[in-house]
Amino acid sequence: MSKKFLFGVAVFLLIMLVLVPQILLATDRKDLMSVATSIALNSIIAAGVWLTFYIGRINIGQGAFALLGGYVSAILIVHYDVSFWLSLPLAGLACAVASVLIGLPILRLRGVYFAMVTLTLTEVGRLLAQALSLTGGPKGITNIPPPGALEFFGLTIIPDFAELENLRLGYYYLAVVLMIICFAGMWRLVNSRLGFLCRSLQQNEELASSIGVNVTHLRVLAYAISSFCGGIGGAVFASIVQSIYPNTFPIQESVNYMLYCFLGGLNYVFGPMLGTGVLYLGWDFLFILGQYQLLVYSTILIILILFLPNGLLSVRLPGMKRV
Amino acid sequence: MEQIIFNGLFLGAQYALIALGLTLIFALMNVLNFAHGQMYVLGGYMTYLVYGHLGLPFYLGLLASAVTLLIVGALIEKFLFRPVIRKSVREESTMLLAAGLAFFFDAVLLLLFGQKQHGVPKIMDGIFKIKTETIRLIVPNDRIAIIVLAVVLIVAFILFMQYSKPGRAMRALAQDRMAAQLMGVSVERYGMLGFALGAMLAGVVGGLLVAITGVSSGIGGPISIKAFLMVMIGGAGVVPGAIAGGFILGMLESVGLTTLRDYGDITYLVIFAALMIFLSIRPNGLMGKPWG
Amino acid sequence: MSVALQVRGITKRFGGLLAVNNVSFEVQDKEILSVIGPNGAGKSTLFKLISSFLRPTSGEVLFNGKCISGLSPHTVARIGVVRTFQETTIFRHMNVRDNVIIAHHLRASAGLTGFFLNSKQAIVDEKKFGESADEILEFLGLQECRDEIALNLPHGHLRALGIAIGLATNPKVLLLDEPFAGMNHDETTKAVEMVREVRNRGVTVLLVEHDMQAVMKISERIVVINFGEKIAEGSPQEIQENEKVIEAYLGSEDESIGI
Amino acid sequence: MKTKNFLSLVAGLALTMSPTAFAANDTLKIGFVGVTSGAKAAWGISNVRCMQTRAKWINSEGGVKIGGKTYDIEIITWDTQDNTTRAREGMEKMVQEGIHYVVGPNTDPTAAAVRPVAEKDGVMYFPYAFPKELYSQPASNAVLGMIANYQSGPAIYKHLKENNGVKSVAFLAANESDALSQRAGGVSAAKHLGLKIIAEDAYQSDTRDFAAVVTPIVEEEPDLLVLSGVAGGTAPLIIRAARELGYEGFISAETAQDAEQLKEGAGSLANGFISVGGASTPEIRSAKMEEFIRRYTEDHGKYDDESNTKVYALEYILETLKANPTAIDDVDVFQNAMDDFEAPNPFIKGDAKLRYVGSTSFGQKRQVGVPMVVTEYRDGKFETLFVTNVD
Repeated sequence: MSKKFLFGVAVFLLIMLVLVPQILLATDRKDLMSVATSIALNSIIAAGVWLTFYIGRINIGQGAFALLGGYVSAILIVHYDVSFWLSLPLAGLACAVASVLIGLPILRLRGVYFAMVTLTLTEVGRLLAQALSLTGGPKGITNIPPPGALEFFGLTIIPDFAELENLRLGYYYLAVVLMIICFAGMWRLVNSRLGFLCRSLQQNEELASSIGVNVTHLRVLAYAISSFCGGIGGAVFASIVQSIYPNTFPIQESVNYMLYCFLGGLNYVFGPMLGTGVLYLGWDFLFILGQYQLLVYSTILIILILFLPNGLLSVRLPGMKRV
Repeated sequence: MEQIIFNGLFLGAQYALIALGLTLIFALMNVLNFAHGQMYVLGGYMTYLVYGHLGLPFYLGLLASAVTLLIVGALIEKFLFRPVIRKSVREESTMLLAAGLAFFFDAVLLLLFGQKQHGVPKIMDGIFKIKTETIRLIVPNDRIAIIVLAVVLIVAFILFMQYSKPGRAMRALAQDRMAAQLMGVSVERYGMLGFALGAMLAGVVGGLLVAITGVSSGIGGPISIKAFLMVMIGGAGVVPGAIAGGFILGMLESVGLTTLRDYGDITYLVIFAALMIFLSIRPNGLMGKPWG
Repeated sequence: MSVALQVRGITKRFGGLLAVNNVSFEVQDKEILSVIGPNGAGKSTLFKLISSFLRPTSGEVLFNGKCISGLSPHTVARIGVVRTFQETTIFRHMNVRDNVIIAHHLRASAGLTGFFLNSKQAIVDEKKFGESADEILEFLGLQECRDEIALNLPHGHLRALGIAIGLATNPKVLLLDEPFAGMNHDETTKAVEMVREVRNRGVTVLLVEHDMQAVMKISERIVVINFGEKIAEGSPQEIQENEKVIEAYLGSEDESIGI
Repeated sequence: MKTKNFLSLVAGLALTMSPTAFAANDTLKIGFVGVTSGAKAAWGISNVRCMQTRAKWINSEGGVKIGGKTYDIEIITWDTQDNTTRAREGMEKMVQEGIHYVVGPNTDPTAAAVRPVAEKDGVMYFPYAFPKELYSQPASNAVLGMIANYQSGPAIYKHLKENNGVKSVAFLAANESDALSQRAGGVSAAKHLGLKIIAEDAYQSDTRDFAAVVTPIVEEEPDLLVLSGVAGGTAPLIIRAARELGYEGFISAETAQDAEQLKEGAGSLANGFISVGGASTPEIRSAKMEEFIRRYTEDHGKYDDESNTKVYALEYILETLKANPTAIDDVDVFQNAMDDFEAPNPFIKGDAKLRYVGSTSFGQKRQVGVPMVVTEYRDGKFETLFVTNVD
């Protein structure tokens, strides 16, 4: 790790953990605080999608896992009185387990076939949530209480969110810390031999298996990590809006996650973060255009793709070390 | 039962038509055109304008839809898809472009035509009825006219692809890009033609179906997704596959809606879950070529 | 000499088509054995059967006396039977050295978690792989283009890279898929040398090949198949004189026996 | 035909770029958080247009006088895209803009999603979503902007049962949260009335050809077919399919419909279709309502019945503020005033009143009181079947 990189990380952490919240607090921009929270959470979910891209699969099914994560957490909290802090990893795990079961058969598919099956998965998730009674059917689950206190041996590590003076700030930190952990993990993964192996899958699965890579194992693992991210993001989202419905994460959202990855750049581990930030904020800023918001947004999107088809981060391509 | 089978066939013919254009574009350029549904909607509006609004004959409406989409498709291919395909490292980047286009069309359609659903006068009055002890079938005449037109279109398209020079060139291109290029098929020209044709098909279908189901600016996205499903069932990039996929989905819906209704609202859950299982077993659909 | 690989009555049926029919032969340890046959004879199916990329309809392949048919390709590679591909199958967007480094996967002593956490073992592995990759590249004459993106390599180098990838897995048996296809005379001569060198490192080599000239030069023994069946087996000398073989090759127009 | 829209596109772009033209009055910002794009755009767009038309009208007459001060009204709009996260952010944006009164959202999930923000940061919002917990204690900031289907449904069924001998009902809804919830509400109301439930069916919301969907229902020949939570665009498609297949019973819906769309989509087949109108039919309309419709048509093209409902939320907000000027930035005052608030209803002839209702359904007055006008479609127009009230 070069000094420059460490410096970059330090600056990033400083910005995300101190600068942004302080500026937003000072200027009293509550709305941007929650936009920033959404961006952080969406980038976690998109990071999962990005990882499946990294093993060469177009994933339009992340909404299903965000939904599953949201429901698992909501059900545990509302029906079983489980603490949010425990429900969060459990939501992620539930998604990972589900993704293994689903992934084993469907990860054999490639290209558009995989893309379409995952797209269908989003819809299956929605319809399933609607049909089951555990999930509250079409009425969803509402009135999810905010996260309680997290204590270890009487020591309060995280205060009760309900008593927070600034709930938004609480969620902001929660989301950003999760995002930092997520991307640190992703970065480590991609720059370890594991990432190397994922890349080998992306480029040629047959060759990878001929050099002894357990392709099935690896892609299921990647998919499980991906879904874990989706579940975590979904669970926090559900907690923030205190409700979850079958169509909280519709197909449109699944497509969005994919777009975030594309726009940021599929070859760059921080691509999904940048892509999410740009697209999400972009939409937000175009809010002033009223009914022309979508028109201008999509036009800009098309122009961006036209000139940077390999993602925003590809701008730095020449001078940068490949991830 | 007869009614259910006819409904399934009718739905299937519509679906098959919608899927044709999508699969053509996919076969030629490996582009999953997310904006297909929006092109369908644009076609629907063109017919609505010419036939419903201006009161000109229906076939002129269809012609307007066809021409508009042909031009739009060609322009999109030349100025958007071609440069992106040339510059992108990973083929999937075109999906982003297609999705951006879908948003763009959605926005434009909404601004130009409003959020309201529009319909046109029936192209034909009267109802065809068979009612005996064993058979009970009621079909409005305009539906029959539409299904006949649909079948004619499908057949014409197949004949065109099979026997015309451009059709053969495009098939060669779809089968083996490299070999086709070596044989002197211009990828640029036929890629553009294929894209334009695919868009045109979407438009014509939109125009055709506006007579039955109307048109509304927000329906493009869902239609694209439905078309994807059919294409997957039959196998991506294969024309007979798309037709088969369309009919299968139509029949599944029609039969499922009748037989599964006693178990609650699970028809579509069952269909989608079955589709996932089917594709896991047959990763390339019924007759698709592997891709990826 | 002991037997490295035994192919026993292997058969593969695709629907109604019998692609490989009851083929048996043995590969001796550290031998160079070629499988030849006219176009469409079932060579590549046989090749895939041996490397376990296809599951035989009946029959089996034994490696050191143990059955490897039906195992997944990566397990077979782990056991020591590794295949190469024809030229386009490389990690296209990685540089040459990375291609070879990653192929050291099987030699890794650290587990996936170890890699993720960058454990001491993983670091040691990484260093070892780098050294070994450099050595292999040097050995195959690729050291000059080690930083090139694989996609941009010229023909001949791509073959070498394929073999380098195979070698990096530390195979006991290396299966080469048409290693000389599309090469000119000089390139072939060089490649033949290369394959010999590989064998001299103690690797058993089984190759499937079109180029008769090269095959005759390099092989110690040859197995000939036609229409999915083995029609001859023996030294290059014997094969050249075999009536059935000549007939098989004369029967197909576009092939010359090349003697 | 849509040159007008095209022009307004250009004009609109120009407008958004230029700074606000009026500076004389203070500005009172009212928010709109709802869906104006995608498949459900129709719900929100009619909403937002009503607000804009009314605001423009008020401003052109010199603004609205609240507590001695005159305000120009500015409508701040936010498209939720029917997405919960975006909806919540929209509400945050409203909070940021210092807005305390918001109209929308238009669907159950988005309404639930804005609730935490609205309740915490003191925003009164007027959703067009039916979940009762939004309006019942401990929730206090949501006001149902229309008549819920569990209120109008029973009235229609009862009417048909008593006057037309309807005995059996089939329910049909889109396969999604809002519509299914409304179907459940309708079913329980019908059961309560002793009607026989023949079918509870659902269709995928992207369905365009309804022949396959309605065939099994038509074969069971129910006396009444209820389209639960049906969108304005979908209703004509279903009606046409059912009628063409030979269905002869009644068809009704508990959402406001659009005569124009019914006419284009189903023609004379839609005759006799019963729906809960937008609280205003020609018979009961006041001159002011006629004027509103004229202005709406001038600005946005065709007027629809849906908008009859949506004209009310803004009026309620303004009237309540006029009566309680301090509520302008204190929603507690607003809430306290709701129980006794009363003002003349400008959109209806006679001495109709604006007052909050909903005690029966929610245990507190958290619903705008509009007349429940049940209409019947005939040849391109809605005719009043009967008029009644909630509570």
